Amino acid sequence: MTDFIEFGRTWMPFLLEGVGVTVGLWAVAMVLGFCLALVLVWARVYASKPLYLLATLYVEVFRGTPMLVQLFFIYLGLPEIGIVLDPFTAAAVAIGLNSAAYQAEYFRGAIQSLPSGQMIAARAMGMSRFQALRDIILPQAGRRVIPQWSNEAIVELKYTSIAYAIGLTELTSRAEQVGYQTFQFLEAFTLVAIIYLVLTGIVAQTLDFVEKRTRVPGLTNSGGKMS
Amino acid sequence: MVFDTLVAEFPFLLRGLWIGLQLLAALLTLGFVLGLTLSVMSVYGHWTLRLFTLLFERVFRGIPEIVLLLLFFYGIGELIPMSPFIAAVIALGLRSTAYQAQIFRGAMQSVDDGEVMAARALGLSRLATIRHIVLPQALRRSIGPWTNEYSSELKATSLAYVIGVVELTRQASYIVSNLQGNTLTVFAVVAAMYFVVNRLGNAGLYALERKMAIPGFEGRGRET
Amino acid sequence: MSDTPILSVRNIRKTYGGIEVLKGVSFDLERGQSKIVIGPSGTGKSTLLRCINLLSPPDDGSVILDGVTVEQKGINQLRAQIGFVFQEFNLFTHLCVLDNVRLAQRNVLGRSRHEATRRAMEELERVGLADKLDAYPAELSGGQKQRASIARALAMDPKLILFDEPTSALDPELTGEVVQVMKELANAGMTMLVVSHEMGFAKAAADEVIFMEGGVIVEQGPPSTLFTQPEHARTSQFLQMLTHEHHET
Amino acid sequence: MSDTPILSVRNIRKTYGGIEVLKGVSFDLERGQSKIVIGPSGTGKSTLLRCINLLSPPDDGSVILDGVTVEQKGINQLRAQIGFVFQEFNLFTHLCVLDNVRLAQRNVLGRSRHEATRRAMEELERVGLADKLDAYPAELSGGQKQRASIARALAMDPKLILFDEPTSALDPELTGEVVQVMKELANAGMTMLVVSHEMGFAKAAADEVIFMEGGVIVEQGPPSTLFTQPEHARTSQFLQMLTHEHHET
Amino acid sequence: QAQTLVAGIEAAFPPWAYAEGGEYKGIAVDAMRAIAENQGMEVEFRDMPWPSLIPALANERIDLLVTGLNVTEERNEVLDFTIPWWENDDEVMVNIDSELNVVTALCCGATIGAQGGSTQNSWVEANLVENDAIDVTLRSYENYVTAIEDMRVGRIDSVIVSTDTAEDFIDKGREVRIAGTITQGQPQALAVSRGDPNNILAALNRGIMELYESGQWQEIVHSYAPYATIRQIPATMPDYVRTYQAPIAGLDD
Ligand SMILES: Nc1ncnc2c1ncn2[C@@H]1O[C@H](COP(=O)(O)OP(=O)(O)OP(=O)(O)O)[C@@H](O)[C@H]1O
Ligand SMILES: Nc1ncnc2c1ncn2[C@@H]1O[C@H](COP(=O)(O)OP(=O)(O)OP(=O)(O)O)[C@@H](O)[C@H]1O
Ligand SMILES: [Mg+2]
Ligand SMILES: [Mg+2]
Repeated sequence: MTDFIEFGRTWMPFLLEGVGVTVGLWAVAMVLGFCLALVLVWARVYASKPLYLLATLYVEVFRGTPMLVQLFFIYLGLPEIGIVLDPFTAAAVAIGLNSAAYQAEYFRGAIQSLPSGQMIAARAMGMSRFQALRDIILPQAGRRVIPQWSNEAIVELKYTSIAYAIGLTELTSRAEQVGYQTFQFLEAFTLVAIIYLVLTGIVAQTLDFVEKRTRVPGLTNSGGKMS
Repeated sequence: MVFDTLVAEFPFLLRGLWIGLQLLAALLTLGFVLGLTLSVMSVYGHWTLRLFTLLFERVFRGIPEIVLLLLFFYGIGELIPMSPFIAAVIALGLRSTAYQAQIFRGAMQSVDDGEVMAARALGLSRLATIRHIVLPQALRRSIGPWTNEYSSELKATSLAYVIGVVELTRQASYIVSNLQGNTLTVFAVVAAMYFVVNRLGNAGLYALERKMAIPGFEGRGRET
Repeated sequence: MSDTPILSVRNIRKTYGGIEVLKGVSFDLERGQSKIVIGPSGTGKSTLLRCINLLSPPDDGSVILDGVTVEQKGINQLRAQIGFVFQEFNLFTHLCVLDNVRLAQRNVLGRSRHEATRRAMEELERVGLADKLDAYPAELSGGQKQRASIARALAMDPKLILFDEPTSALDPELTGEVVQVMKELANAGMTMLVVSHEMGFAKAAADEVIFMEGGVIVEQGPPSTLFTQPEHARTSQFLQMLTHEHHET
Repeated sequence: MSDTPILSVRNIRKTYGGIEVLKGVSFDLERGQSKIVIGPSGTGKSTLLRCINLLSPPDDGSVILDGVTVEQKGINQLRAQIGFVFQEFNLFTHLCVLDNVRLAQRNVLGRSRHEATRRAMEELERVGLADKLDAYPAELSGGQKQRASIARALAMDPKLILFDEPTSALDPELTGEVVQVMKELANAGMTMLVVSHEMGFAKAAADEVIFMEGGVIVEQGPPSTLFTQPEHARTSQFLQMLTHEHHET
Repeated sequence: QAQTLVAGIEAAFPPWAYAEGGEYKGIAVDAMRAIAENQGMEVEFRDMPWPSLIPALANERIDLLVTGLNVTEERNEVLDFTIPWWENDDEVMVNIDSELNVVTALCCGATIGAQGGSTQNSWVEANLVENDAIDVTLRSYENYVTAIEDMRVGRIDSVIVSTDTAEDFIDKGREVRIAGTITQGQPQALAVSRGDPNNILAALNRGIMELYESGQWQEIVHSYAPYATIRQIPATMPDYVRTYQAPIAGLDD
């Protein structure tokens, strides 16, 4: 145990230097994924058949193939058609595009759990489909989706480690490097696991807080009570 | 040359896929059973149970899967010896439990309060209400989000290689290293294989979703 | 045994978010008696019904059903004996009409599938929904939903029924029919507590009328007395509206 | 201009899952006219209202509003002119009462925050909900929800209002008040189509009564004629119930 | 009953260890088989990634490491090395059409790629990056193959890999060339857990020597790398390695 603490003392600073890249990649990818997911979910739930099929194809391709492959195509394949992205951009775009597919499915699930009367009432008042989505459907679906969406936020935080494949040193790769240097792989990974636990803990805690804060008064089921 | 190698190695890619699929089926099943239990506990349980589910969820979603695999295989495996495959099923299965629990929790919380109240008013016990009113609706609503879990775990099976389970991705990396390159071509083939499996599984899940659909909710086919 | 009231509500209080909705409500219901509760919107009528079977547990006061204090322990058995027709219907959205009516019969009363179906059919025919057995709640009109929810409660053969505005979504013909059903139940000795402003029922079958306002019972008495010689000015003012409308006919 | 009817419904048909719910319904509504629709439960009254502003697009037939055929193109502008009070209220669950009433004013009519609030307050006061501005739908009683939904429709200052059972959840006093509001609207020249079995309103403010059954209009005419000398046996049978109840008073 | 050894390999490291047609192959694999046979032991191979091999060794899930394992000071702290059977230099790889030479490829604003955690990576770090006079950027990749691909795209200028790997690349027809060699004399050996708990170090050392002396070693090496220069065994044995202090198990007893 004391060995481990000593090990941590030596290497933690080096590992922590990777937090910036990890969190940076994550933030860019989540935002990109979120925006794109909104478009996708709109196409999947409300748009015409061709757009629906297109969005479905997108979701299936990006969920259906390994993210590493997507990353390689963006990083090593795009240059063949003249698009050369720097590693950070390539990784953020790859993770973001991938995440969009997953986020879109979570949103779709939440939207389709809403009673249809809500959309009907909004439309009856003359709101456009877009307005109804923005002001009625998304705020309600958004509340419902938080627990599920938090999965994506957390998974993505750890998925940023694939950026190592194209030469970005973030958290996980640093742990691996420490492992190679010291041959104390388990210890190095345990250290990095602690960092991830803290990061994902912050994300989960924040989302829990948002979930509680945005809870609609009077709806008891979200509080887990049952009289 | 790439293609000759790919053709020659294809049976091994298939074998890798088969191992991945077995792992997938096992870990999803474990995750489903435990995840459902955990989600019920987290919505309706005593506060101690809720705290437990919270901790479980934080830990198993937060720790990188590679670390989980190493910890189970080398840490717990030290006390209770288990094969790499079993260790992978348990480590990835518990991880999936945490994710699936969140999916089910979200869906359960979206069930209408009034219906829960009506069930209780008719004398249904808490458990019966959960079983007959909450879960049938929540599980229906979980199918869509659950396709995410299926897709993401399908590919997460490749992580099991860290403790020596040689599945599809590892078989592919054999080919890449033998060729000293052609990464894109080889991985495109692997991607296609994953794609097919993912598509088949999700097609089944979406068919189930449509089959189980009940009138009265927002979604495709609405005319307004 | 028939001396003790079947339902005894003692000094019930209920607060929602700092606002006291029920401010100490007490009354008794004898076996076979029908009471009707009237009063302005937002007065706590639905809350009162929900407090009786602890769907909203009262903050204070007690409810005694057939000599037994209603409390969390054993509540399921007690609730099975108390029918409840919700103002908002609360049908189970994932079950068709028939299954809505069968579920609790099977699960709580342990009736066989066949027996539950028979009782369900009986009640659904009584409310005129026999042709909608396979429809899901979202496919029903307002009145159809309300009738399904009444059938669901009646099929449980409860000792006591709490009706919350059971005819609000019904056209006059159906209102007449449902009131007829309720009269029959009353005559057959069923005990009922009904929130309703349906004069037809009040006149013909209610033994007593409770007028509630602002979380308290302002006045109660037999319809003949209460409707014609109310004690309180507020009661007569409220009643005026009831009768006023009818006078126009 | 005032010669052409403001609303003209032509031969509307609507089928749900193989069952024809509306079997060719036609009628006109003149500017400033109020018509009331009565008829048994499940007859297609709510469906008819939903067809008028294409919430459920009719399978056949057409709707002409103020000389313009109602079709998907430009539907939002048309709908903003057609108020709709739902039988099921359909309040926006995530918004408080005030925001429920303000939302469409702001994003459809483009009113300023201040103006929208002013109109919202006006209507909420009118229906007696000024003390529930910050309450969410799940915290409202049945009658409060219904009143909020009426205020929401009125605050849009529509040309035409479709009311679906607007007093079903209200006690007689409030019913009286809401009927009063509707009478005022009618007198102020508002055009209205009301599904309701509220005789008070029919007698006092309806220019015509439409009796529907089984997806067709059986008979229509001014209340004085229709209520006293209905042409069809079915109509008089249905009306008997309406009057029957009232005779008991 | 012969003792069965479980040998951990990372089978993505041709020509030393790789998988083809469902079987493990390579110089290290074949040599280990021969050594085992020679010493009357059974051997089976288990493929795992690096981060798992060390814990596996510690937990006795495997008995020894048989992979392109460089002898280094840090590793000496955790492992016991057999006598080295190979020596490696590092090669500076550039694109086939690149104008860079061994000097320009490693200075003056060049971006150099290497596999993260490798000895090449450490060397660049210690000798180039930390020297302020030389302006280079180091990019560490999870796998050197990707580094080479990235160089083909043109994002980086050179990649440093071991001699065997470099030769294998050229052998496989990749469009890269060796701009120059960094002489390292980096010994490679097999390794067992520290303290040799299974008492196999002596047998391994004996086996290696016998393999070499019988000429079988040369055969195996040349069957995978026809042009490789065979080094004398034992190759350079750094002083800091515990198991290289006399008496060396299996050789000196
Ligand atoms: N969950 C809740 N949270 C906060 N306030 C509530 C809640 N439920 C009801 N109330 C408030 O309690 C009061 C009484 O409501 P209740 O539903 O009992 O009225 P009611 O007499 O049934 O009225 P109505 O005739 O309109 O149905 C109302 O003012 C309502 O706003
Ligand atoms: N979405 C739907 N799918 C299938 N059937 C439907 C649907 N909506 C309505 N119906 C059916 O259409 C018929 C007419 O319904 P509608 O709601 O128009 O009746 P209504 O006249 O308003 O009755 P009420 O007075 O009970 O509200 C009913 O028999 C109902 O079951
Ligand atoms: Mg009420
Ligand atoms: Mg209706």
